[in-house]
Amino acid sequence: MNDWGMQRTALGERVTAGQRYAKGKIVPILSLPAFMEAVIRTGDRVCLEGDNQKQADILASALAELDPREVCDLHMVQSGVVLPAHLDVFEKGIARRLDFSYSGPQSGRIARMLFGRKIELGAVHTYLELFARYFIDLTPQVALIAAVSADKDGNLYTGPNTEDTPIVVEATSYKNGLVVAQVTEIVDKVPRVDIPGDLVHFVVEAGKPFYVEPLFTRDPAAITETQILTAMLAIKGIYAPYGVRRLNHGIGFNTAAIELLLPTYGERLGLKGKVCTHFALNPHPTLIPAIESGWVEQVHCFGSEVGMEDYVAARPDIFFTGPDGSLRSNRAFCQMAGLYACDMFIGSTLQIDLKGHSSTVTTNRIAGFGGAPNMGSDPRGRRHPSEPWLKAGAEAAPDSSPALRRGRKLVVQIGETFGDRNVPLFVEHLDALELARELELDLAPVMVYSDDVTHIVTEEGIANLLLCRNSDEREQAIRGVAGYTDIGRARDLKMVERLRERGVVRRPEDLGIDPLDADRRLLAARSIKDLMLASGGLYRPPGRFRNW
Amino acid sequence: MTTVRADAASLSWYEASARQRIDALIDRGSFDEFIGPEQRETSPHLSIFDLPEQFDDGIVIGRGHLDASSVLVAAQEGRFMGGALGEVHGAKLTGLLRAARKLKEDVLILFDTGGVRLQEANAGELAIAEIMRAVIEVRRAGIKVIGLIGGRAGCYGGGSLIAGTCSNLIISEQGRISVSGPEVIETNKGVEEFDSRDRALVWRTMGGKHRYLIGGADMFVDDAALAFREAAIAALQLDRRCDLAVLAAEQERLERRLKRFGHARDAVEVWQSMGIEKPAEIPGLPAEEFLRRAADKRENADDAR
Amino acid sequence: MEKLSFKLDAPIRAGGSRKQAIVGVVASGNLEVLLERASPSDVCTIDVATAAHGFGTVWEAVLRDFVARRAAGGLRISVNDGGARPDTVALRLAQGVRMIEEPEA
Amino acid sequence: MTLDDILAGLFPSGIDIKRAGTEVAGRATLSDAGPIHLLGITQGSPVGVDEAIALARRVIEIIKSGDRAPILLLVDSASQLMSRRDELLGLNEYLAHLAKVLLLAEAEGHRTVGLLYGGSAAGAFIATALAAGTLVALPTAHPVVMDLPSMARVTKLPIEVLKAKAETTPVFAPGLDNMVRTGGVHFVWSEGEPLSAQLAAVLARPAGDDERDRLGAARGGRRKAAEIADRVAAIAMRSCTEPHDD
Repeated sequence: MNDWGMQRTALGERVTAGQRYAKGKIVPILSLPAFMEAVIRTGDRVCLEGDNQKQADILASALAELDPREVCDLHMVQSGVVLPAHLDVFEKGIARRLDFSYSGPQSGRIARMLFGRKIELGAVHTYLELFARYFIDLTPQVALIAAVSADKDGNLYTGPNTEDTPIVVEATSYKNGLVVAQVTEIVDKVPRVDIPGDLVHFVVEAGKPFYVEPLFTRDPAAITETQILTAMLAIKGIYAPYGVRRLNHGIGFNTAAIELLLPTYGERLGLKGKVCTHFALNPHPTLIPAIESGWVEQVHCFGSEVGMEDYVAARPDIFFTGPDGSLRSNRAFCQMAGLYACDMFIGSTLQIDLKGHSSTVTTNRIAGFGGAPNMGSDPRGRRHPSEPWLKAGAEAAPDSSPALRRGRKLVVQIGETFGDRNVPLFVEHLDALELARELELDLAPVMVYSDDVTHIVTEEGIANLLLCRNSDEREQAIRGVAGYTDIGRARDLKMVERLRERGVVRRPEDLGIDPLDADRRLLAARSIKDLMLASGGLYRPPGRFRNW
Repeated sequence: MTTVRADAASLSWYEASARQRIDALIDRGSFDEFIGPEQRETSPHLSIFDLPEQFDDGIVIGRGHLDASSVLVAAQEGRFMGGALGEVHGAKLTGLLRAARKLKEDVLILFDTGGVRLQEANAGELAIAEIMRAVIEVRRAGIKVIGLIGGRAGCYGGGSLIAGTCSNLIISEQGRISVSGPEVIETNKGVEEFDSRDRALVWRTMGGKHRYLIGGADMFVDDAALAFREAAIAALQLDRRCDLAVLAAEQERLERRLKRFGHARDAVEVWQSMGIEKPAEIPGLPAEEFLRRAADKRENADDAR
Repeated sequence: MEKLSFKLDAPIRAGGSRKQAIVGVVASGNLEVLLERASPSDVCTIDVATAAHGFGTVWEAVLRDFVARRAAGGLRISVNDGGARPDTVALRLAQGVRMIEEPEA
Repeated sequence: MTLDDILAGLFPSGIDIKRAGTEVAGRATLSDAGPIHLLGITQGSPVGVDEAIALARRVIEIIKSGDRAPILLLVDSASQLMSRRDELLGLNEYLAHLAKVLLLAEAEGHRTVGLLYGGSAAGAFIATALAAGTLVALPTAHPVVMDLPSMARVTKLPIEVLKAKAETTPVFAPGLDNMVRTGGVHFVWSEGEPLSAQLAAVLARPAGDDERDRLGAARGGRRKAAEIADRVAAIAMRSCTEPHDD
């Protein structure tokens, strides 16, 4: 007779083991080390919550303090490898295998450890892929998550930074996995139930908030004239003609410039209500002026942003908020929205090759993907039409039958031809290829594939790759906006001029834009202080961004 | 008399270059530069360090009209070597002040400086001493020396001492006045003494609002060139001396400050003991509301500077 | 510092009557450009002092495009560069030409 | 030389001096004529708001006395006190105030002579020694505007490289010789000669305009400052079409 409840039995054993250190569901912080050793078993698949924003930092440290003689060979399945403790568990031999999505600040160390074979890599995923695999073949046996508060029954309030928590809990708890939450405090009644207590086995009162990185704050003071020029080109050359209303922005300064130009330059072009009305976007502080001047109708968020909590709570017509009034973010749903409900993704990158592949990998760094490849890709399963989607599809295949023609999502790469320290944006070969060779990866870590990208915007102009009919045209269109980089200077001048006549390459003057008009005075806010004032004092930026 | 308005609408003082500030401050088209960039009077010392030079060595000096009165103007460029004073930079200002004394023309100094330029530290230090002496000599001749502070580099080091000799100081929230910079204090005394990355701390300790409240500056303006211009016009109307009575009054003023606030650990405590309502809100307030709360509570340095 | 000098044919003569113009500041990633009148009117001379070594060919490409596109004939241009990127260089040069063409006050 | 040795050498007929912490203040009689006021900051101590205001108070009292007697300012200090409290309270005003009252004293007829016998640095140096009408130094003095380790940190150059550069120019490196060559110190006294006579010689010189930039030019340590300042003044005078009568 088969035992169909072995997982449930195993969960029961873990819960019993954990209860020795708990009072009901509450684990005192002083008992955390012993508790962790009791509930985590050698070989477990563990999801440690943490992405590019929030971190279950107390539980991460506790995990890294386990004795590898007692617990080892863990398989970590987690969105972000961000905190030093995330890699300490491998350094100390507690964990062995890793499947992840984003590494950010640990990108250098993770590369060194991969080279040193300290980590057995499953794969680098996008967020959405990793979430998907939680339900298929990477289901966690233990999830270590973070919330703002809990009641004694384990009901959790995750607050504005809900982010990954619901999907992690869903995948773990309903499949006989153990869910342990760190919370700032235990309360009698949580402000709203984000995670039902039935799904949560234990709660640790950390006594301090979980760590959140203000990743999406861009100081308008640092936006350059060249970035403003690229923003003007994007607005006038792409947003306007395609009528892009539903979109996602990356986190770079170019897109921050776009957000800040909407109420000024965009207004002057008469685009209000015609573009940028619906976003899948974190609450970017630089979006405040556009929201305040009535450009934006709705924003759904992957996560929150430090300091934006009160502002978001005061704008429930724009943001998704709970009955307690604060933001409800959800990374999985927002990724889905970005993939299927947006007509455009626009973001910056570090390298673009002659085919149009782009990557944020530089030698010796593995930053992971996060969500950008999902945002920056054409969803082949999309079936609903929209004006920009149809127009892009028509440009790509003008001769095909309209009723059978797929539309295209606009995937726009925007940047200056030279980045920090004069490093060129355009390269012959992506560093990602070299990295893949050295690490013996099957795939080079490409952020946006050539066949997904539709436009490249630099201060030199816009290359519309939808209009290119062969690989030569594509290469020359890219060279045509590559400026004074080696790639740009090697362009075929005549061919680029022909492409320009066809509108494949459009220079600022072709769009009626004088580069000399790219002035910081066009920005609706020129400092973090301006953003704070524009929010009516509701935006409370972290200390490091203040100059008052 | 009709006011000649400068073309200054919406120009941020903090962001503007030295030349843009002068253009916005002075009556349109009235500026006459002395030893302009075409003279190429660059620092003779930067090449020792293989560092780039600037044709005006980071300071623009000359004469212009402010609301139709002739004034001598000096503007430091805070982005070139942090606006730091070197030999040529300093001597241009010294010469301007010496001329002011002879010509009896008021002087505006648009500060934007980290202090002494370390690649020519001795020359810079002496320039500061010479400038301070020249300021006092100018003031004793009945001429006003007005400092305007609101640039990126702030007004640090020796620059802050020069500011301390001026007859009148106009400051914006962005302006900072301090002898030792945040990084210098942190490097020498540790992060416990001063966390230079805590920018809110930097501003509340050294920034324009605090300086205005304790009497370290006389006029508080928005970060807009036009606001600086209007304040400068107003400051030119004031009568300011530099004699025993004034400095004895300053002695009293500074002694009183030590008695009142000498035990405070933080600016908010200082503001609290001044009787400012809701002192913790001060950094976030727009200028108008700040001025309302500061009125009658702030320490006044008129006739005691 | 690296010093570069160029004497380029400049088909479009600089307009306006100002004797000189200056834009930009010398800072990291930035530059100052001083423009003065000089003869002959179909030539532009450009002297560059740059903190970034080894970018001579990029400078030449930027400057050639500049004299071809903008009214730079009859100008003597002097540049102090703090390691600016080509886009910033091109922008400052264009701003300089615009400024020297502005009507005198 | 210790401070006591220096005072004994300066005033063989004795002095009346009070010491409070690192500050000294008092009076003495010059060998050939009248009284002289003494004050100073000693023991290489930093100058903060408390030190500056105490020294300034003493200077104001002297000016108020109306005796027009010379003031000898003895300086052996560190830099300004680097502290959050002092900056919170507006250290720049206190240091500038000290410099101002010293300059006022000179203008009101008191000769002010700074005697740098130890260290001094940065803002403290400007507010004390460099605010005197005449600055003299003993050979043991060691003024520092910017110390080489700090310079090395900021310029990212090794100290050895900085030392080599310092051989070629007096313009940046610390030390008395460099301060003399750039014109900051008028005279370096000889320890072998009677200090009283050397002081008498300084006091015998008439008070005059700031001549430090000229000294720097003459000594080859600061070649441009005086010329530039003169040129600016000349241009300003020449271009002044409508000088104010005031």
